[in-house]
Amino acid sequence: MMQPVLEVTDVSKRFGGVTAVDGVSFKVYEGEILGIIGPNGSGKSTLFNCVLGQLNPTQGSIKVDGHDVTGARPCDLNRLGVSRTFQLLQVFPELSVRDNLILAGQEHEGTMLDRLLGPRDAGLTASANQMIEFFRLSHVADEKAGGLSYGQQKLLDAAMAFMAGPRLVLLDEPAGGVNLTMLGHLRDRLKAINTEQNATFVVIEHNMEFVMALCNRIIVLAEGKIIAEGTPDEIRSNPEVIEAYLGH
Amino acid sequence: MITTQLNRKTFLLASALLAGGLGLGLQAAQAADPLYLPNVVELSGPGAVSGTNWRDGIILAVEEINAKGGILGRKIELENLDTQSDAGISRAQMQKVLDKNPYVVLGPVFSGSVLVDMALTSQAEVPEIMGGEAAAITQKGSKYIFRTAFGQQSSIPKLANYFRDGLKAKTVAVVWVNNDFGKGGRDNFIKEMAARDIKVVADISTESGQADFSADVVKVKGANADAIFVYTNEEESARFLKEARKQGIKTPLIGETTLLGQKVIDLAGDAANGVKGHVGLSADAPIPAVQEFAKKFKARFNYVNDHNGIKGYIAVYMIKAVTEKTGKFDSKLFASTLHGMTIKPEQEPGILMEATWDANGDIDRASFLAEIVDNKQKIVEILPKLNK
Amino acid sequence: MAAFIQLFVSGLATGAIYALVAVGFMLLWQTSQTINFAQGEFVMIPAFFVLWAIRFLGIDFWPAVGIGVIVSLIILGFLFKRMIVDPMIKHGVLPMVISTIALSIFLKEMVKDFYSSQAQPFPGLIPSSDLNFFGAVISTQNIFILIIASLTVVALNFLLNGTRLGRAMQATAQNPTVARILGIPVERMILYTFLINAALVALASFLISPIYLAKFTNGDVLGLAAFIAAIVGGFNQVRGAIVGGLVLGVTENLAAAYISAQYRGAIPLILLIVVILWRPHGLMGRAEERTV
Amino acid sequence: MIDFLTSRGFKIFFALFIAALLITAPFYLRNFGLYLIAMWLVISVAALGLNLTLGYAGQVSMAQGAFVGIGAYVTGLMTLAGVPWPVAFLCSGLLCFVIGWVLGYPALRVQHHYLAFVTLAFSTLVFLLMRNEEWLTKGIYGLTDVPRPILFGWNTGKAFDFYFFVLGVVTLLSLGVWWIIRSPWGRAFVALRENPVRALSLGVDTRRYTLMAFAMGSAIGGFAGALYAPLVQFFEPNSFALPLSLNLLLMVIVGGGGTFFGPFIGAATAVLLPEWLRIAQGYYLIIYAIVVMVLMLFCPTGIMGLGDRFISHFRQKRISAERAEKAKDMSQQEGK
Repeated sequence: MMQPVLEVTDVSKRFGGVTAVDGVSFKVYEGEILGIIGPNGSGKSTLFNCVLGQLNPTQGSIKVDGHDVTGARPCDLNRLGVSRTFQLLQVFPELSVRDNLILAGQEHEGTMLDRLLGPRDAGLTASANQMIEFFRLSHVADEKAGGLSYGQQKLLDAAMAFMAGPRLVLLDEPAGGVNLTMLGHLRDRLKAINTEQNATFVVIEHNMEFVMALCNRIIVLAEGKIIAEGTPDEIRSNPEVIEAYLGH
Repeated sequence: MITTQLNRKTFLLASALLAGGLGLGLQAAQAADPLYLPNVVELSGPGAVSGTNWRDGIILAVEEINAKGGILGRKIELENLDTQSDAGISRAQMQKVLDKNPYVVLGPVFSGSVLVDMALTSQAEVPEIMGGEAAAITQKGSKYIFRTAFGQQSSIPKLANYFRDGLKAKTVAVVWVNNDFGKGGRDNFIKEMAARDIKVVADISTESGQADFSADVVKVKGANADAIFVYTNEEESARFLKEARKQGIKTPLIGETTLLGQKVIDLAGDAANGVKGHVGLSADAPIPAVQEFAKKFKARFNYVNDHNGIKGYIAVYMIKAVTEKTGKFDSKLFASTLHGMTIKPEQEPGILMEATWDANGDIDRASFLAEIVDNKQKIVEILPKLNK
Repeated sequence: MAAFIQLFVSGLATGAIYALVAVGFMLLWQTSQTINFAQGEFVMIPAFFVLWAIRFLGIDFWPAVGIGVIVSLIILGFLFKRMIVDPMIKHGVLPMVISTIALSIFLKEMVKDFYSSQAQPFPGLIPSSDLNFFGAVISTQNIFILIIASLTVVALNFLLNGTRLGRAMQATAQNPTVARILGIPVERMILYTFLINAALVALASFLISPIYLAKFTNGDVLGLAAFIAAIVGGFNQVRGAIVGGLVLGVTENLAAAYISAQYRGAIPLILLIVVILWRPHGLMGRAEERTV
Repeated sequence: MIDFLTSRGFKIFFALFIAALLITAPFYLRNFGLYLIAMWLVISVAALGLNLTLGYAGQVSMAQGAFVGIGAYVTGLMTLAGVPWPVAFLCSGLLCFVIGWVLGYPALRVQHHYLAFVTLAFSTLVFLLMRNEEWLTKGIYGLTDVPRPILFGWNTGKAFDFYFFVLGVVTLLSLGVWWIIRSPWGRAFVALRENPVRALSLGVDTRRYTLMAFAMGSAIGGFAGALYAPLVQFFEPNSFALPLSLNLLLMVIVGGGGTFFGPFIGAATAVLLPEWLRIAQGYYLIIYAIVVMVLMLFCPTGIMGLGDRFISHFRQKRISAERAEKAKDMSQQEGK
């Protein structure tokens, strides 16, 4: 059997007496777009943060391409090819769009000393420009990211996640707060990367339409546990899922 | 076209500002009539109290002299420059005034700053009359440095003798403030004690600006010395005395001007009674001229001067006396004349007390043993000039 | 033993002052994220308001104290909030730090240039006499300071935890957005904490100036001590600041007597560093869980 | 006009103008003026270092003055013992680098005001060590007669020579800092300041960059100290007590944190401006304090930020004027 890109085994996270994530296991294979949905407080974000090394899981293990990365720091994880976007806007407002992207790539090759003594753009201007082109940000490439519109920043945020050619991208509510036109645009871009580069995605999302249209497979979390797993169509007709959403 | 013109204008303006601001010093050369007298002293920072006294003493003297027509007919034009109690700034300010080729410079009071400046004044061959009391100042061989008060190397031995002969102390505790003034006094004192076979049983460093002295008094008490030497600045002295009285210390408390000054009495109140020590020059010296000065000072500035006020006042009259003797404004001649010169109040009343300067610039004059009785400094004994 | 008691009790008295100042400091941080680098000067200056009133208005000591309190409330409470904190709050912590550092310079220089650079005697609120206590001598002033400081803290604790107003203030401190939704007049609550801070520093000023003498540089030491007390005790608890203040006062005294007089200033700083690194939330504080 | 002011040509012109002023300074200034400008340059370097730590990487440090002190003492003691200045200079930087690195560790645990107080405490501890460890530092008396360097037979003892020596070294150091800021490190520092969590998720080892920001900034502070020692030739522990650290902090913020020229401007407000405002005498500090408060109120990004704002204000005005013009044209055309 093919080795999964991401393998989460029996991960739990407790805060004091509260169990936010409770024995979750799942696998993601190359080229897949996995959606994780669930009502508010179901533990999606905590799970995400555990996978990304922002939080240490209380128990369980996380493997990327077969390497155990449980408790690894986000920066090391990123260099292994795991990148992410954030629920709230997370760009560097004082850097230009291009510098945001160069930053997203510069730490992946060479040593600290190379970065100090080497070229200013770490040889990344070309690939940054490509990314700018791809996400249709050329007209604002030299502007400070802080001055961009919300949708543009969202695109930039996604672009940064793809800058270093990641194995796996975790998207935290990519559709949140984005208008319809931009949303379609974003979905197209993600699909395009998925098919062109065979990139693997895990998406947390509230917007059901978006998830259903984007993902091949969906996991539903409720109260820290997986209650359902399947294709978008299966999930749509699963009574437990409906129960979990309506029950809240 | 417009922009180039504008730029030329800005350029001229900027260079003018820069040049003017940095004291191009062109005007100094033509300062024909008034006598330029710079005073570089601590007007802010920890030394502000001493520095302000020094400055006000100088202002008083300058106003008096100018009212009577100046020195050899030239009115004094005083410039006060703040060192912010910082040696580096003091050096910069001294460099600045030296660029104007002054006749004599005054200040500063902090010994640390004097030690920095004096290299400049000796290089420029301009006499520097200052208020520092550290022993090291006059041991560096500068021909252009002059004291207005005893150096620690002259005042501390006088005190040490008193510990041996007056108090017959065998053991002594030292409380000192950890700045250049306190450390200098303490080092000299320890040396003099060793020379007189008196044992130092407690050696306590305190901070300048320290408010709570309970720990220090507890330690002094625990040391059970025959006498206690207190060498801190006035305010800290007052706080120490209050705490010492509170904890019931009966051992004699001995100090210098900074323990017996009027300021200490004002602040410490009854707690200051019974304190004894050596004072070089104090507002309470039983000399009419000094008391007259204190009155004038109070009337002019609305506060009671300390010894730094007297030092500043004398400094200006030193210039007057020497210049009237030489008859001209020659810096080198000034320095060589003042070495070995004695100025008597009969010739120059502003000098307040007869004083002599030796070849190093050290001052010699009578001093006093005093005691505080009923919230007043009482002179117990007059100690004559060392070389009479 | 007598020596130890002596050190301990006078340490407590000094510590009580630190605690008062630290509580105010902490309240400001809690309600408005204001790190007040001028807090020490805030303690220095009310004594000068009083001295100024005595000297220039020619009134007696007690009415002057009244004026001192009112002026403190207006300048150090109301105007400080309106003119410095309110417009700055949106710029974040650092500009506020810079601004309060500038304010501390300003207050110091104003007193120095327009009142006096010299230490001033300040009348005691109560007549001073000394009591013997197991061989240690304690002045009534020290005891008075301890009592007043304790009463103040108890009253403050009651205000914050036992009254509607206090709970509203706490809600404001914990989450202004929610507090606003709950209908709490958040702005007014923040103003109250500034007024309380002004009252606390004025009280500390009147308690400490008779012993330490009023001087423009007094704030240097007090401000730092208040920071240390607040951090050592725990930044989010009134009782933390009290414990921090008392621990600091006693530690300073014991360190000066038993460890090193030359390094007396170092011990509280080392204590501070150790506490920050070992328990950043302070000895009494609660840990705040931080999530992404 | 505004276009011209922001154009590359003007920037180069302005830089050349300043360079020309600095190079020709000894020909129209006396000793004091030279001393003052040299002091400004040296303090600027210290502020440049702090700007790296604080302005770029966003790590609050109230200990920069202590590093200047450590640098000055290392250089002072070594050159007094006969070690050539360049060696002492490198040692100053190296020692400060190591100590700065260690001081960075608390920054990994705590931020903002906690970090401010840890560094503040550190700075006071360094002062106490300098004052109390007399065997090493000569204690409160300080170091006197620190020699000025002789480089390849060039004796920099005179004010004229020493000024050029300082100008040369400061230029090299500034270029070094310029390089760091423009390198990927500079970008990583800004990322660390603006959003450490996001930076971490992009592979930026925030831990190492935080430590580096402290170490680099401190080392530059040490270099400034190595210049300070032969400049003033005398110093004592008080020169490097807390007020210097606070002043450097003020300079960086007032000049404009996170901009290359900010520290130079900030240092000018603290070193040169008081000289120009001597008329204000004792009130200088009061005025300075008020100016700082007002500046923070209206422009927390400092004087550089004020300049930016001024320029963009005019640009905006012109753009809207052009728009209005266009609109007018269009309506006129429509009217025809």
